[in-house]
Parts: sequence; C-alpha cells; structure tokens
Amino acid sequence: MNRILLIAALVAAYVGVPLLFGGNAYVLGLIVAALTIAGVAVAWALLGNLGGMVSFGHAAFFGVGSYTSAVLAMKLGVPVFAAMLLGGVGAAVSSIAMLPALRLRGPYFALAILAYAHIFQILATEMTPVTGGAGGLLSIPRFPKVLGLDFGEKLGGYLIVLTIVVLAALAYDAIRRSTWGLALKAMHDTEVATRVVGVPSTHLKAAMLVLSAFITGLVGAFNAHFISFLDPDYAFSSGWTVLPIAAAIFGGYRTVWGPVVGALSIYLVDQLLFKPILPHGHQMILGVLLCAMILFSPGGLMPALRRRPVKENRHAHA
Amino acid sequence: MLTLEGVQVNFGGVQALKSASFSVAEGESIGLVGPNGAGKTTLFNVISGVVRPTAGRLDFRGTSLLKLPEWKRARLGIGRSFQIPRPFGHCTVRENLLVAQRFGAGKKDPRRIDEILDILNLRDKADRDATTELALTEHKALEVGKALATEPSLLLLDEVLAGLETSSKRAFMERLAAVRDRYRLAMVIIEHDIATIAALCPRVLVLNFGQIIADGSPDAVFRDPDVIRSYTGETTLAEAS
Amino acid sequence: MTRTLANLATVSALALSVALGAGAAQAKDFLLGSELPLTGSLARVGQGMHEGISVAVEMANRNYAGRHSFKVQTIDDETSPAKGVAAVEKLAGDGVVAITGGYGSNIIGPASEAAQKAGLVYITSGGVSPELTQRGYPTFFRINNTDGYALAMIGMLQDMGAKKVSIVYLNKDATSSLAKQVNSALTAKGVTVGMHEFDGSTSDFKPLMNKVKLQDRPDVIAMVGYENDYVGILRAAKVLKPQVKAMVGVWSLATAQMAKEFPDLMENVYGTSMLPYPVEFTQPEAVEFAATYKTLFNKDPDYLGQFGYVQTRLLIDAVVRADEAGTLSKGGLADELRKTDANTLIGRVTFDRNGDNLNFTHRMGQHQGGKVVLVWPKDAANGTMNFPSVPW
Amino acid sequence: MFELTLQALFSGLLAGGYYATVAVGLALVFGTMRVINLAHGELVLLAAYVAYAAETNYGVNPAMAIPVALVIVGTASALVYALLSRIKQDREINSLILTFGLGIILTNAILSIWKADIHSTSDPWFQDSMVVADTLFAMNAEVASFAGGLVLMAGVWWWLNHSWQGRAVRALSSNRAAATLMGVNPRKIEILSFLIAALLATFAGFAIYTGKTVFPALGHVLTVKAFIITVLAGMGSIPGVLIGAVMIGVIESLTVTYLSASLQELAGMILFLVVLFVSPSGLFGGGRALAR
Repeated sequence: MNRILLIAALVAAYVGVPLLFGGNAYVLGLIVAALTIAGVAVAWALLGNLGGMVSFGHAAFFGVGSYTSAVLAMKLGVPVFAAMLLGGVGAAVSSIAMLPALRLRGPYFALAILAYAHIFQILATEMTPVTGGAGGLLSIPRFPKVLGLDFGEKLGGYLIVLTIVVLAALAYDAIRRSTWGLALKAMHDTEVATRVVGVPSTHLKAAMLVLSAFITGLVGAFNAHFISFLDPDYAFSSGWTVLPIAAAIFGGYRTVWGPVVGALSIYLVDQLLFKPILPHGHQMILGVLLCAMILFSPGGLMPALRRRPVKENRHAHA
Repeated sequence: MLTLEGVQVNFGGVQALKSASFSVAEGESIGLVGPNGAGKTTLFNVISGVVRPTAGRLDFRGTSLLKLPEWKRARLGIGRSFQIPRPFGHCTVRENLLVAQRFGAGKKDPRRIDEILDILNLRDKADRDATTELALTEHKALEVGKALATEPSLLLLDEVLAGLETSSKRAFMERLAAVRDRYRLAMVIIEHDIATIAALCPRVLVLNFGQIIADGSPDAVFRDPDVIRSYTGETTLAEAS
Repeated sequence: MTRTLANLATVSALALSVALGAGAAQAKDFLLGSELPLTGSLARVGQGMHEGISVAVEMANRNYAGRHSFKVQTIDDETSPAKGVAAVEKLAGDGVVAITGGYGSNIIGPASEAAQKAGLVYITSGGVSPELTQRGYPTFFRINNTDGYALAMIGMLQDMGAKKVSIVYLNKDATSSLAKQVNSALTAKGVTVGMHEFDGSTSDFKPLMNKVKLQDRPDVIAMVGYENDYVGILRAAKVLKPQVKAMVGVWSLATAQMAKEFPDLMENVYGTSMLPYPVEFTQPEAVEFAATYKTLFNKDPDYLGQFGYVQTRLLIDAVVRADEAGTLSKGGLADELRKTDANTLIGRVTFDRNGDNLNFTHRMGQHQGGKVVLVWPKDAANGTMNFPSVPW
Repeated sequence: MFELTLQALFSGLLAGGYYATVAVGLALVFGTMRVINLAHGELVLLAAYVAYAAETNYGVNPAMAIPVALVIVGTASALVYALLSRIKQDREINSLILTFGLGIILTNAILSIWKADIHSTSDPWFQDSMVVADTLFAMNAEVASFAGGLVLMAGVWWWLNHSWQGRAVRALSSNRAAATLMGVNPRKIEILSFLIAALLATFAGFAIYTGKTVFPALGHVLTVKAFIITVLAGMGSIPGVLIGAVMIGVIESLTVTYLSASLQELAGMILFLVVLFVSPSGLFGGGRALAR
C-alpha cells in the first residue's frame, strides 16, 4: 500500500475523525463498532491469506478474549489495559487446543473451528460461577482515565480500537513481506517442496493461527470493556465470524487494508445510509451488495479502487 | 556420511523398496540408475523424509534420520530436487532461493544467492515469477538452486537433466560439476542417460524392483549382465561402451 | 419512521425546549424515542411491544387532541447490544424527551446505560433481570420483574396443591433465573421439584419429557421458555401423555396468537396473562385500548402490546405533568415518573428508588376452547379453571 | 432406564432422519460442484413457509402444498445456480460469500412477507402420537417425514448409481476435465443437481413445518446443521449423510436422557470433532465418489 496514502489515512484517523465526530457519540460509536469488526476481519484475513486456512469460527477467539479479560478485571481486579492484553493471550492459548485441526483442509478446517466456537459458547453458559452463566456479566469495568484522556468514553475507546487495528494490519503487512510470509505463500501450492528446503510448515501455520487468535481475542477484550457487558450468546455470536468475513471479502481479503476498508464501508453505509431508508429490510441491501461484489469485483473493493497498479502488485498479494 | 541399511518401504501391499543398503562418502558423486518404477524416487523420498520407511536404518553423519521431519533433515544438510519442478507459487526466482536459504541454511546471504544465480545462469531471470515465466531448463536449474541455497553437504538430484535437448544438457552438466566442486558436495543423481552418468559419477548404483542389483564403477556396472537384462535402455548402454 | 418526519420532530423538539425555557405550558409536539429489536432473533417480541407503543401514542394524541401531540421515533437495535447503544445515542442526538422500549435484559443493560449517560429517562418492560434495577440508575424505570411472574406461577401451583413439580426451562438469563426462583420458593414450601434445563437448539423434547414422565412422575409440569419451546414441549407431552394434572407456563403462552395457531395443542394449558382473550373489559381505558389496537393492527392485543402500551402511557402522562410543571427541560421527567401511582391494564404501578415496580404481580390464564380465561388470582378471575386437565 | 434408552434411541433415529433430509441436498451440491450453498437452509425454510401460506390461506393440507413449494424453491435454487456459475476465480471462498449473501436476502424477504411469528401446522393428524409396542412414542409427522426422507434419499442414491445422469454427476465430482471430455455437459448436470437439491429442500421444509416450528431466523441454523453433517459425512456421500445425521441425532438424545438437554449440542459438536480428527476427510471422505 502506497506509503503517503497510508500516512495520510492515519493522520485523518487519529486527528481528523476526533475533530469531526468527537462530539457526536452516535457516529463515533458506529465507527468504533465498525473498527471492532475490522480488527477481527484483519485477523481472519491474515489466517486465510498467510496460513491458507478459512475459518468459520473466529467468534470463538472473540468470545474467549472478551471473557478472559472481563473475568480478570472483575474477579481478580487486574488493571483493564493489562486484562485486555491477557484477553488476547487467553484467546491465543485457546487456539492451541485447535492445533489438531491444522491437519484438516478447506471446509473441514473451517467447520472444525466453528465447532470449537459452539463448544466454548456452551462452556461459557454452563460455567456459571466464573462466567455468570447465561446472565453474563453486567457493568464490566471500563477503560481508565490516562493523562486526562478518559479511555472509558467513546473517543478514548475509538483511539484504543483504532490503534489495535492499525498495529494488527502493520504486523500482518510486515509478516507478509518477510521470508516467513514468502514461505507461507509458497506453502499454498507445494507444501512438501517447502518442507524439503527446511520450512517447518506446520509450525508456521500454527503460528499464524495463534497470532490470528491473539488479535481477535484482543479486539474481543476491547469490546467487552467498551460495551461493559457480556453474555455467551453475545460474546460468541456468529455475527463476530460472519460480519468480519463479509467485510474482508468485501474490502478484498488478499490485501492488507482491504478488510479494514471493507468493515468501515459495509458497517457505516449499512447503519448511516440504508437503515434510515429501510428501517427493517436494510440487511437485505447488505446481502445484495455482497453478491454484487462477488459477481462484479471478486477481488473486493481495494483492488477495484486501484485497478491499474494491481497488475504489478498482483504477486505481492497471495 | 549417509548410510542406509535394510531400508524397506511398503505402499499398502506394494513393496516399493525391499531392504536397500548402501552408503555415501563425503564429497562422493553417485549415479542412481534403473528402469522406471524401480524405486529411485522412493529412495530419495526416504532420505529426504517425504516417505517414512517401514523398516531399516538411516543415518546421516552419525545421527539417525528416521524420527526427523523433512525440514530438519534439510537443515542437517540434505538438499533434494523434484523430478517435476515445484517452484514456490507466485514467488520470484530470487524469492524461491531466499526462502530456501533463510529456512534451510538459517541465514540471509544475498551474495551467495547471486553466486547461485550466476552458476545456474539464472541471473537475468532473478525477478521473474517462478511459476509462470520460466522455461524448462530454468525450472530444472531453479530446483537445483533451491537445494543449493539450503547449503547442503549432500545433494539429491532427481532427473534434473531429463527432457533437455543435448546442447543445453551438456551445458547443464558442466554447471552441476562446477557446483559440486565449488561447494565440495556429495551428490546422488537419478539419470537415465548413461553417458551423463559416466561423465559425472565415478560410482553407479543400479536399482531394480526395489533392490540394488549392482554397485561399482560405470564401465564395470554397465557390463554386468544382470544390469543389461534389467535395464531397458540397451541403446544407451551401447553408446556408453 | 421516515427521515423527514424525524427531522421535523427534531425541530419541534428544539422549539419545545426553547419554549420551556420560558416555563410556559402551551400546545406542543413531544417526540418520544423507542429502541426495540425489530429484526434479528427477538424481532417477534420487539414488534409486538412496538404495536403497544404505537397504540399508546395514538390514544394520547386523541386524548390530548388540541393541547399536545406525540410522535415516536423508533430505531431497530437488530437484537444487538452495540446497536441498542447506538440507537439510544441517535435518539438522544435527535432530541427525544425520553425512551420507551427495549427487549432482552442483555440489550436493555447497555442501552439504558447509554440513556443514563445522556440523561434520558428509559422505561421498559422487556427485561426482567434483577441486575437491571440493582444498578440504581435514576433514569431507569421498569413496570414488570421476575418476581411478578414467579409469584403468579408459585401462587397458582400452590392453589392447585401440587406436591411434585417438574420445571422444564430454557438456559437463557430470564428463563433460568425465573425457574430457579420458582424452584427455591416451592422447595421451601415442601414441594418436590425436578429441574430440567434445555438449550435453545432443542427441537425434540421427547427424551426430556420421557425422563419427566418415567422418573419425576410430577403432578404438574411447569414450562419456562418461549413460543417454539412451548410448542415443542407440549407436542412431546401430547405424544408421551405423562400422568400430570396440569401444564403450566409463563410469558407468551396464554396468548391470542397461540390460541389461534395451535388450538388443540393449547387446550387447558396455563400461562401468565393480564387480560383474557377475547378481551372483556370493565375499565373504559382497556376498552379503548383494545379498540384502537384492533383498528391499527387488525388483531387482539397480546401481552407484549399491553406492556408496551402501559409503559408508554405512564411515560406520556409523566411527560405532560413535567411539562406543566415546567421541569421537563430541567431533567424533571424522572422525578415526575417516580411519583407515578396508577391503576393500569397490568394492575397498580408505582416505582421505587431504583425504578422497579414492586406491586407487579402477574395473573394466570388458561386456554379454554380457543379462549384465554383468567383463572388466578381469584379476584381477577373471569372464569373457573379446568383442573385437573391437560391438552390430551 | 431401559425404556428411557429405547425411547432415546428411537427419538435419536427420527431426529437423525430429519437432519439428514435437511442436509442431503447440501451434500449433493457439495458433491457435484464442490460448492457449499449457504442459502440451503433458507431454501428449506422457504418451502416450509409456502406450506404454511397454503394451509392458512387455502386450508390445504401441507403435504398437498409440496408441488407448489417445489416450483417456487426449484426456481430459487436454479437462480442460486445461475449466479454461482458466474463466479470465475476463487470458486471455493467466493461461492460461500455469494450464497451467504443470498441467504441474508432470503431471510429478510421471508421476514418482511411473513413477519417474525412462529408457525407450524395446525392439522391435528400430524401432531397425534404414534405408539410402537407401547414403549416407543413419536408424532405422526416425524414418522411420516422420516419414511418419506428415507425414500427420497434412497431414490437419489439409486439415481446417482444407476441412471446415466447420476453417473455423469459422479464423474463430474471426481474429475471435471475427464467428465467433460467424456461428453458430459457440466452445466446441465450441475443445474440438475441443484434442482434435485431443491426437491430435497422442499421435502425437508414440509418435514419442519409439520414436525417442528418455523421462524425466519431458523434458516441459518438449518444451514449450519446441514453443513456440519455434510462435512461429517465427507465429500457429499449420501449414505454418509444419513449415518452422520443419525449419529448426531442419537448422541444428542442420549445426552438429553443421561446428562442434560442443555449439553446436547455440546455432545454433537464434540462427536463431530472426534470424527474429523480420526478421519480428517469425514466418515466416507476417503474417495471422492458421491455415492459411496
């Protein structure tokens, strides 16, 4: 992605948005929700693109991350920011339980992860003493005030989730450009050929799974403290899987920033534009948009936006 | 450096290798010949770890390879090429070598990469897409290059010369010899063309029905009646003698 | 709710606040906000409650005709907490005077918190979880609660003289907490209780019902779930025919809709219900309510409609009182609402410090020949209960 | 206890049959086109709502509504195929997204046409109980759908094995290029498989409307269940679908009987994972033949 463009976008995000919408809790709230989706979308795309694994169960990591963080903060009084990081770690740890699924291919892997998501959700419902059961956890501690900026408020939350998403995307980009990224890319077609030149392919895939889980868990943890409430149906809702996938595809999951662009455009357009027009049926438009995108620009929005340069960059996105 | 003892491989009921035993000394070059389906490639797969033997011993410089996955063997110094070239998807030639060097040799050494590109005469293709923009010779060369980039001490080459027309074949042969002497490698080459073998390798192994039926100097081996009977390519034999 | 209308309403709301600065009380348009699940898994209940809200607004416009007019701007929270919060913030931005609605404790929680932040009154009947009122938000009001449902169920089970009860309940928040409350109350009174939890994905209740039939052998089976759970449970019971004296449920069971959709399945089944069906009324308000409901939606009001109506009516009354007192713009609405002491379709309503309605006790109705007859408590009953009796 | 177990197994078997009828259409399409139709559940739901409309508006017996539903669902299914066949690159993932989008559209269409209320047949016969040897109980609807489902599946299975098109379908699923060389017209065969999937979906819809309750959000749930069973079976194997579905049905009902009804889904999921880890390409996934 073009350096200058990136920097301009970051400046706009860190300075422009707060100046424009800082006062408008509603719009800022929508943007935060969109970025939450974006964070998961980046993590999903990273796994799909580098690991070559399509997951239908990222809600599992989202839920585990959010519960870990919320429980640590409420029951053990861990500082919220620390708890959030540990939420990511928790999700990463939970992904280790999924390593056996790495042997599975295509839809088999995708559904195995979905099964894990269901299992974690049911556990969260049944482990009442820790998770509060179906009732969930109300009034989860919010982010604290730091140097006069109240991170418990909309603007603070925005800055946190924005930073998470940006760092995730940059990490993704860095890996993709590294020899690790090359090796992962190489593995898609001929895994054996990479193994005989010394690439520990399974380890690399596992690493991608764990990283993807960490990012997703981190985002989930953020969301728990931002909404300050959790219950199993919400934390493990299939929405946390489905929307990010839609967003990633929509924005172009073969690019680094596609998922972010996709999440922002889908969510904001849906909520700000379509919802007022058709208060009830607006999800239908979302469906139509998705289909149209697949049929007319399968690469997603990002490639569509920059058709010309794409020719040269093609090899860069695998 | 490499010792096989009674190595045996079964695919379901079929016995692809019945107790193969031989050893390769440091810096030695061996030609591996035999009719199709004799088990040559299977032998390479066993050594490089792609296939697990059902029985037998397999040691490399005193350590047993049996429990090690492919990538660990590669890091120990066993490099191999595939009969059908397997370039890394949508990577450039240089990227192919970078991956092999980074993971196989555990270092980043652009100078050595360039050296390999020069020896294999791939310099001008270095930034082409390896899957879509190479000719057969270059594909074969890249196979060797990837193995070399892992800085092996034993190089297993699976028909890297097959399918090349005589002129480029001779050139390629010279390159291989250069590589071998430059890096002081032990080499095992699967090759049908006896002349090539004879030119490159002082020692020849003949494999038939999963068994080593002859082992010795080219002219000794190619006069062996069993070999002649087993080996289909009489014409090439004639050429050799 | 079209954009133009919303804008118009916003303008009027601004005009209103300006006028109020003067403290005078002349004819005004009041814009109410409503945040409800109109799509997603709670769509059905959300839409039901919204019908009640519309009826309340319609009737208010009639009753205050010439003096005030009322509009409601509704935003769909899509059964998602985040979007519930967004909806409240949007409504706050559009200058609504208060919010009526909300369904599902897990959405009402964050949404009412957002309302509290925006200093907006949030009145609901869609979430019975005790935590909601324990937060002590001065802007939060709720006209019903778990206790009300539990008391009704417990009371009737006692009057039936049930010695052994099997409670079959959904493992969601509202349902499981209600079930546990009933369980402890009954056990305390020496009743043997068997608890059977199931999850929402259960579509075949036969194995569960068979356990109840062969192991518990209860006098009464108590069901705590939602429509499709009840249908599943009752069908299983109808097939296995356990030797029980009654099938008792709670919300969304003794309703006109169920009577219409599953006549023979529902016969003799009990459930909580405020009004009988077809509605026979003594109070004029109830008559007008039913009539208006009929004209607007061409059907008889169900319990969701009733609750939506009552909460909105109480809110509107308080708004008018606050307006006359000139305190509406000065955050006086909450205090006005807390002064409420009204006799409504769901009985007497008053609010305590936390906005909870401690008078709330539900009534039990029984499906009888396509009708819903109120059978408990005695003073509210408009018929006699068939007991013992089951749908098979 | 023995009585409980018997009933649990019986219920599990019936439930399995029901799951299978929902899943087999998905499996068939997965087998022919390597495409998972994420709108399959919505198609099933559509059929159920057509049956509902017929019964409430015209007092037609749900069974009689099947032909009408078939026409409507068949058209929808053909439409899905028409759109799918326009996908050129990354068929696997893009077809998932496309059908997912179509699913959203269908769900919301159903929601806006029929509202969110729950519905099911009011015809008493379907709800009456059928008792086998005074120990096994079931609703007439369940038994009827189970029997009908078995017949349909057997039919499809026979068709795949013995009819010319059936062989073509299998050829296509195992080796597209070769099949095309053998003179199989892939588009013809694929649309055929979509239509048969529509038939199966229609029947599943009838089964749900008579034996369970329908509401707009159900479609997604059905799709996931069908998807899981298809993968459990492996590569669109039809007997695999039946066996996998019955396994899930039985493990669920046994969990309800001996543990708790709130753990039944957990049990199903764990079974699913265990099977996958033991045989990574499903129960019958070894080969690629559809009919195995």
